[in-house]
Amino acid sequence: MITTVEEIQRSTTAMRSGELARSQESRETVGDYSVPDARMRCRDVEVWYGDKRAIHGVSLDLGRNEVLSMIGPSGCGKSTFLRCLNRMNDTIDGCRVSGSIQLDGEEIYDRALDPVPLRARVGMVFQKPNPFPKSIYENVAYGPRIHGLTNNKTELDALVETSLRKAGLWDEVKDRLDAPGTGLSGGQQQRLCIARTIAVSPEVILMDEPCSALDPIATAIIEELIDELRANYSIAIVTHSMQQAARVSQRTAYFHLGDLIEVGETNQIFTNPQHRLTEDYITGRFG
Amino acid sequence: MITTVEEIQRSTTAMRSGELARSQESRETVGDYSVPDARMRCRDVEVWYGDKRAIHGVSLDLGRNEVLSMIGPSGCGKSTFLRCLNRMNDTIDGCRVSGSIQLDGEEIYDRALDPVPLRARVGMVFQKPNPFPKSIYENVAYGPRIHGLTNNKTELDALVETSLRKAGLWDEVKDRLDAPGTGLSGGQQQRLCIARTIAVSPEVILMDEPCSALDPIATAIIEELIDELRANYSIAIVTHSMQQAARVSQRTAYFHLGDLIEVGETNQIFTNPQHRLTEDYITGRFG
Amino acid sequence: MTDQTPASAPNKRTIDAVNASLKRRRAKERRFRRLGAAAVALGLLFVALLFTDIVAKGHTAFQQTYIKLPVVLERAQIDPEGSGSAEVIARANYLGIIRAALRAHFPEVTARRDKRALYQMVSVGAPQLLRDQVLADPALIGTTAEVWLLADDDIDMVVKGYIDRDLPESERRVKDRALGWIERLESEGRIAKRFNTIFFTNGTSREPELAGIAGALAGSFYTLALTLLLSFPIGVGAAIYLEEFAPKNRWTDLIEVNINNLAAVPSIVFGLLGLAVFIGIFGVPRSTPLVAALVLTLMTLPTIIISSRAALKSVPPSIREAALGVGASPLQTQFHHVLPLALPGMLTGAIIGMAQALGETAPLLMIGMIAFIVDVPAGFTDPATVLPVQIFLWADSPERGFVERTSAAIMVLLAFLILMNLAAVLLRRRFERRW
Amino acid sequence: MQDWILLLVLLAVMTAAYHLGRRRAVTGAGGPSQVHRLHSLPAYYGLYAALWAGLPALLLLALWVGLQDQLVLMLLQAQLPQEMTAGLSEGRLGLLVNDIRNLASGAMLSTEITPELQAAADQYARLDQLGQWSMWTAVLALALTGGWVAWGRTHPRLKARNQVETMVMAIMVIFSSIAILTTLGIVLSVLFESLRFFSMVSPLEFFFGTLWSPQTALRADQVGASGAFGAVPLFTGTLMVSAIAMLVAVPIGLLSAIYLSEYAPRRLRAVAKPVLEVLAGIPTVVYGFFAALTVAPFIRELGQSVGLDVASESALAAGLVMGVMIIPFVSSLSEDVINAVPQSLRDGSYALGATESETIKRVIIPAALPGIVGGVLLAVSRAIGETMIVVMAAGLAANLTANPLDSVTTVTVQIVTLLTGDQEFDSAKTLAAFALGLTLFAVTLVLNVVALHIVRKYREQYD
Amino acid sequence: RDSIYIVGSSTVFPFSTAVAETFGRNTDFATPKVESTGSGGGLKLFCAGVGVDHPDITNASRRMKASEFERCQEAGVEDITEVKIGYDGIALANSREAEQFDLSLRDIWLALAKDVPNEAGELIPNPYQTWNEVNRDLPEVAIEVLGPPPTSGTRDAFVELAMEGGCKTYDFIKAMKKEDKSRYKAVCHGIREDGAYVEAGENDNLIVQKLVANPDAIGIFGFSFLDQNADQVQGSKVDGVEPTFESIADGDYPVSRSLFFYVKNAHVGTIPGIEEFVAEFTGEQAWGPEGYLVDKGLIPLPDAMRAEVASAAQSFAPMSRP
Ligand SMILES: Nc1ncnc2c1ncn2[C@@H]1O[C@H](COP(=O)(O)OP(=O)(O)OP(=O)(O)O)[C@@H](O)[C@H]1O
Ligand SMILES: Nc1ncnc2c1ncn2[C@@H]1O[C@H](COP(=O)(O)OP(=O)(O)OP(=O)(O)O)[C@@H](O)[C@H]1O
Ligand SMILES: [Mg+2]
Ligand SMILES: [Mg+2]
Ligand SMILES: O=P([O-])([O-])[O-]
Repeated sequence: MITTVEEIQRSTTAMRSGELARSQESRETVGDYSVPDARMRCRDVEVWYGDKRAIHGVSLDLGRNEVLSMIGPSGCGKSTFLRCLNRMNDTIDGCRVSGSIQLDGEEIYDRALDPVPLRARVGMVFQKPNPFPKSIYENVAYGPRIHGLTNNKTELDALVETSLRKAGLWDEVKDRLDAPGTGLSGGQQQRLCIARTIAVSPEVILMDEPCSALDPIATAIIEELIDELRANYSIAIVTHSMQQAARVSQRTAYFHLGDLIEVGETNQIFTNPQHRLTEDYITGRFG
Repeated sequence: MITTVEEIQRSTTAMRSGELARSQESRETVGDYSVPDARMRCRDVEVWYGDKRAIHGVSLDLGRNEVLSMIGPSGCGKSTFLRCLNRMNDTIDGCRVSGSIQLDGEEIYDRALDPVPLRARVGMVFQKPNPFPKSIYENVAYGPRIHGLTNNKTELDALVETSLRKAGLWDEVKDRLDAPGTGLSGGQQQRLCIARTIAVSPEVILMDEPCSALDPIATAIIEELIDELRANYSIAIVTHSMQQAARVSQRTAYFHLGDLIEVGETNQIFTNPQHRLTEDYITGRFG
Repeated sequence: MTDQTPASAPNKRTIDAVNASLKRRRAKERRFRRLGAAAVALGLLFVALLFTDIVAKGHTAFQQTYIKLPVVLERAQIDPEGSGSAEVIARANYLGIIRAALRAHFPEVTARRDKRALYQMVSVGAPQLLRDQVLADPALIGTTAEVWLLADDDIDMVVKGYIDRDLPESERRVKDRALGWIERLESEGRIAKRFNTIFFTNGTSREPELAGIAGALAGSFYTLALTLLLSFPIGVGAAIYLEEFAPKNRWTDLIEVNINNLAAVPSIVFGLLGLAVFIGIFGVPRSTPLVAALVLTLMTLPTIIISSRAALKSVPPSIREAALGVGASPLQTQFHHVLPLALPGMLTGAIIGMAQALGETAPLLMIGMIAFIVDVPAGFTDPATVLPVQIFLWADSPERGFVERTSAAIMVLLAFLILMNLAAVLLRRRFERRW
Repeated sequence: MQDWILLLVLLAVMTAAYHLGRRRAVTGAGGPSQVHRLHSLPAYYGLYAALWAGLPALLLLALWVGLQDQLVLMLLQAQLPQEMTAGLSEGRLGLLVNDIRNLASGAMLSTEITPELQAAADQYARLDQLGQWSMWTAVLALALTGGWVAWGRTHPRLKARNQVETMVMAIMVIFSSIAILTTLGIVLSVLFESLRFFSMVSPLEFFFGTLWSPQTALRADQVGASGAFGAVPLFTGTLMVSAIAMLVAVPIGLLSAIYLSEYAPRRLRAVAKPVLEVLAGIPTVVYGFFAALTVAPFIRELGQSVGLDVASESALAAGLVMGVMIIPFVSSLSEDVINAVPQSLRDGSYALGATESETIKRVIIPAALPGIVGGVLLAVSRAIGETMIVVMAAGLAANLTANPLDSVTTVTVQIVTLLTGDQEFDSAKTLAAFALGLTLFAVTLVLNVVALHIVRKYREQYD
Repeated sequence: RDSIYIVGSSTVFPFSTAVAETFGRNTDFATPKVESTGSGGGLKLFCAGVGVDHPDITNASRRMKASEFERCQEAGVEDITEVKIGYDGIALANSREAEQFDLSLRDIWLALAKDVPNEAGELIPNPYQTWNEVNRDLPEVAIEVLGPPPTSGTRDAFVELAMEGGCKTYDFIKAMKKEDKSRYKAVCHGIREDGAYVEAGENDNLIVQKLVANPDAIGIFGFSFLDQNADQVQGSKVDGVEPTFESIADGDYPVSRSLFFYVKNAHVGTIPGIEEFVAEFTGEQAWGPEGYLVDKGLIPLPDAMRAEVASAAQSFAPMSRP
């Protein structure tokens, strides 16, 4: 085993840093990044943190009723890219985004565009669970409340319950809905954040490693949820588990040091990657 | 697939809540929880959050030069138990711990015991990465500094570098050691926290899902690190990945709703679990 | 999954609900934002208003009227033996010399009453200033020098236009004959406004033209320096202990309530306390920066403690855990990690606490600071007043000349305040961060 | 002057102790490469020695400086020739000694210099000198002893960090207890006079009477009303003025805080915050003049133009201006805590499609609530304690009224006017100030208990 | 201590400080420290004892009370020199923009008293709202008087001199004095509380400013402020006499009170400069009709009295029990 790891370590070292110097220009993406009738359409997206470029001209589409998974080594820019899709990067000081990102044909970085309805349509589950310092109930009810999705308390109660149920958290918290969301365990917080997001039924859901703190059973529930949601919505999910990517997604995108290296049918990516980097990453699979 | 998930969901629902009512007494642990010449020895540990009991009389040993993995559904008390082992629960308002926990025969909850050297000996990687809002360098250098582990700047630099290298982060950050640790990606932060912990070379290392945000390659590096550390130290690791548990640990403990259900040789647990709950959990494996 | 819920019912789309209410919400948002901007603008407007008011009233005090007269400095009168010794020169009768100069310039004034009025054109402090001038330049002795003599405050007020020359004589403090003299001197170019150095170098005085801010400024400096030195470390130390280390129980609740309550104690009561304890029991001398600083320390402590505790509370617990996790002691955790993050809030507490201390008069009333002290204090135990007290006393003085000086003193106080805050504000900005 | 030099010398001794202690620890461990064998960081051994060298000596120095004068004078008095001191009371003896001191320091004298006086003055100078020298010796000796003891105890297994931290903790505990002692002092310094007051005026009248007119005869030959001491109008007046002030300060302050931390460009924030803080430092006399001469006439004219009868002194004018004064208490403190709310919470809310204002109102403010309440409480406290503005703009008439256009007075104002007016310490008039102080203390205490409970209830701990 | 320590009345403070300053300037003694504590507060400090920590001199805008004298005696402050320094006129003034008032003491009382007699000679709550209701010759202006609060010494003096003076002009009330003294006091000293009398603070400059802003109002304050602000406010005639130096000095102007300072004889000769200070204060160049204190607004004593007081003061003749 040690030799394998050492080899990998060497190769990642090369991947992670050695190529940094020459990767200052964006590379060609292997595979067809576009889909017909895309829900979201990104073209030549670049993201800068100060004067550090984190995403190098990525073009990628998210189709209707599809689950797109994004994989890639830690720090390659998956979260950064994901956060572009609902303009969450606006909140980071010194973060600039260029290129074109469209939702249903509408430019989301348009000055005239209001990010509020955009974010209501494009929901997000963050990598680090961030429950509000409120009760569990209030955490979930918050979104529906501000958007006025329910007409009365009963409906809201029902919505909170279904959301928590779908996230597989209901049974654990049903008798302490008034307890603070911050007093939950790591995995519980993660599921709470998922419940919070689906409670507003966004059309596109961005999930940044939604199952990272979950046990296999809870993971299964979330994956089941994703599968169910796909019927109506589009979902982009960042994951480090290639099995998970294989299980839930139709298309997979492989990121590397800020570049989108390859994108294609999930099956094809995992069985027959085209790019050497993709292959290296996939075959070094451990998870 | 759906049927499977539904079944599992039903069973977990039962597991997670239905049994809560009758599980008020601690159950017998299956398997031998003690090891000869244990590094840490826990007996009848109970943890309460306010009047909610999160750990029900758990007894468990952590041997020398062994890696013990703790598995169990989300919210079952793994983190809580782990945090007892270096008295991190002291910082939570309303959290009480009873029972006996010994490190090398010394009662760590003894009033006379100074938790500070204890925590230097028993290091911890938290579930949610929590880098200091300082530079990357300072994050790692902090521990060695306060413990006086190095004699001069050169040694400290070297220590920081080795720690970061061991955590597989060096190449990504070596030219921005002055950048704030909070500006790293999720996985980078996690590795930074690992580097920070190993920089003080604790004798026992507690890791709460150290690879949850890591890609397979980074995971491999950390697992390799764990393996390497085992030569001198004792390690307890919480993980949701049973493959990971199988790969890195010698013994595995299965927690369930605050009880330690079963503990034994990792091999044996994964191939031949004794308790029905353990078996349910293992066989429902998805990860 | 059989139950149909709003979350999975595609016919009731969220975006429709959002769009339906968006205009309203956006309008609310805009209103809120404008309200915020308006609040800031209003606050700034108040500052601007107060500043312009003060500056408009006070800027004239930085100028002072002087009268230029040929002064005969006969050797026989000043230094008859020609010894050149400063002691002898200092003892000469400069008042007589000045009066002679006035008489010489207005030979037509002969009546005793008129002469008295004439002499009152120059300040009672003028002889001393003349003496200093001669002492500084003994070569003047034996010559007739054109000397700028300090004018009396009434003359100053006329020249500055604060006394209306067109009013009937009975309604004016400066009578017609004095006005005539002034006009004559003005036409001869013998009256001028010059920069008022006296205001910055002198202690207080009952004569507006001789009154200066130096004493109060020094008093305020000593007092505030000591107050800061005592209250900031004590306040921060107490806050850290109470917030981070003290067991959480009824006792500490009581202490917390108690500290909040101390903030509501009228400041004069702190004066009573200071009088009883510091002066009565410990024998600290009255009217000194030392006792003032002790009282003001007690007064500002609650402000600093409360704001420091709020700042400590807002540091996320995960930072503490991280530090404790690598084996830092609780104190190291505080000093290395929590304190730097909480420092901005603590500094804010210090800034407003010290601002309050700088502007406070009521408690000083009880400890003898409302006093007439001419000498500029040189230490913590010299009798002194402070700026707000000086302002209070001048504002309460009948002489018209003190009106502008009051405003000028306020300007000095504000300058002091701004300088004092500047350091803290810069420091605060360095430590501010979001996470 | 001498004391300052001694202080500097002491600091130098502490520095030396630090280095020596540190060095000894390092050598004891076996050299710089072996410091890991030490229980604590070398610096802690240094601090340990420095604190031992410094703290007791500093304490002694403080005590000595406080007592030296008295000691020297006592010695001097004991040594004065009998004929000089015979039959002198303590006060007169003090005056005599004062003469001697003036002579010794070369100041002007009011009496002739007799030989005895001169001798005494010389003796005084000698004693003083002696005192100085013994102070130096004692303080330095103690410092060196302390340092030496600590140095002697230094060995690698000494828990230096724990020792130092215990000392620091002890210091912090002492600091915390200052607040308690202050309270104790305040209560004690008003309690006895209050009791005397209540023996003259029935508490019933004081707490429930609605007429306040503390006019009692000052001289025996002077005729005067017996005075009325019903404190109710004062409390309602306080309530009204503070309420008006809070109506100004809380919205403006809180909105400013929100705008500055959430919306404003950085530059504006960097400038506006300190500028607003200046409002807290403008002397209250200035506000008083502003309220009385600008705001009050304005309100009066405004009122008259709509046919309202407005007193030229009104609670409204005072309250408004006071509100302006306390804006920074709310704005700056709130701004700090709002700023400290982690960004991840904002992100969480934005990601659900909340607007900024919704995020602020529903997530940030609740999370920052304890700090905001702290700021508001401070502002209320300041409003309750303010006098000058009220005296100048609201008058001093104790009207029991709910009309903000009337003239009112507040508890604090009455305390101040009673204590600074022509006092007489055995009449109910002056004693009333103490009773008012005590009552106000009790009332605000109750209010604070309530506030604490409310904050506890709504506190939301993040992270 | 090498400087004189003076405490006491805020009314005497401007005069005392003027003397202190001149004394400091013209002699080699240190300038005295003068604290403004109010007459009562000053006497309390003064009577606390003999010794360096206690003040040497206290100023008062009224005579020392018997009880205060007792307190002094008890504390060993036995010999005290009383020095009457002059008078302080209490002016009733209004803005120059308005008409000058010509008031009688009775007008003042009727306008400001709590209860006033009606035609039947019964006391009723004060019904007067405008000045011409009080006296037909006065202008038809609402009664609004800015005056000192009950806590101040000026108020005491005003009530005693002006109010009681007006009150006494009713015989039936004067008769009351013998029968029911406390009722007499209540009637003569009670000031109305319905808003016509506005209790303003002790800052006389502020009152002047308020009068300028509000020409309908009358203010009550010390004569020196009237003197300094003659271009803005005018003093009302009282009983036909305008407040001027001369009228107050002659005693024609009815609302004026005496000012004092008290010297602790035990300190004379030990605290340097007390004799010289008292000499300065009681010298013609200071308190004489042409002295600098007059410029500061002090109303001098009559010539004969000045000479008498000065010689008594400079020989430190102890006062007797008041
Ligand atoms: N601070 C707290 N206050 C109250 N309850 C808590 C707190 N922290 C954890 N709990 C509860 O205690 C139980 C155990 O939590 P713990 O964090 O140990 O779970 P875990 O096994 O680590 O789960 P996960 O895998 O999701 O991290 C959970 O039910 C959780 O809700
Ligand atoms: N706020 C920030 N400021 C500066 N640099 C940042 C910031 N956030 C991320 N980066 C950098 O941008 C790069 C991409 O980060 P990103 O968070 O998108 O990675 P990721 O693919 O999500 O990684 P992970 O799997 O570890 O979460 C990393 O090199 C990271 O260090
Ligand atoms: Mg990420
Ligand atoms: Mg956990
Ligand atoms: O301060 P007074 O006693 O003169 O009012």
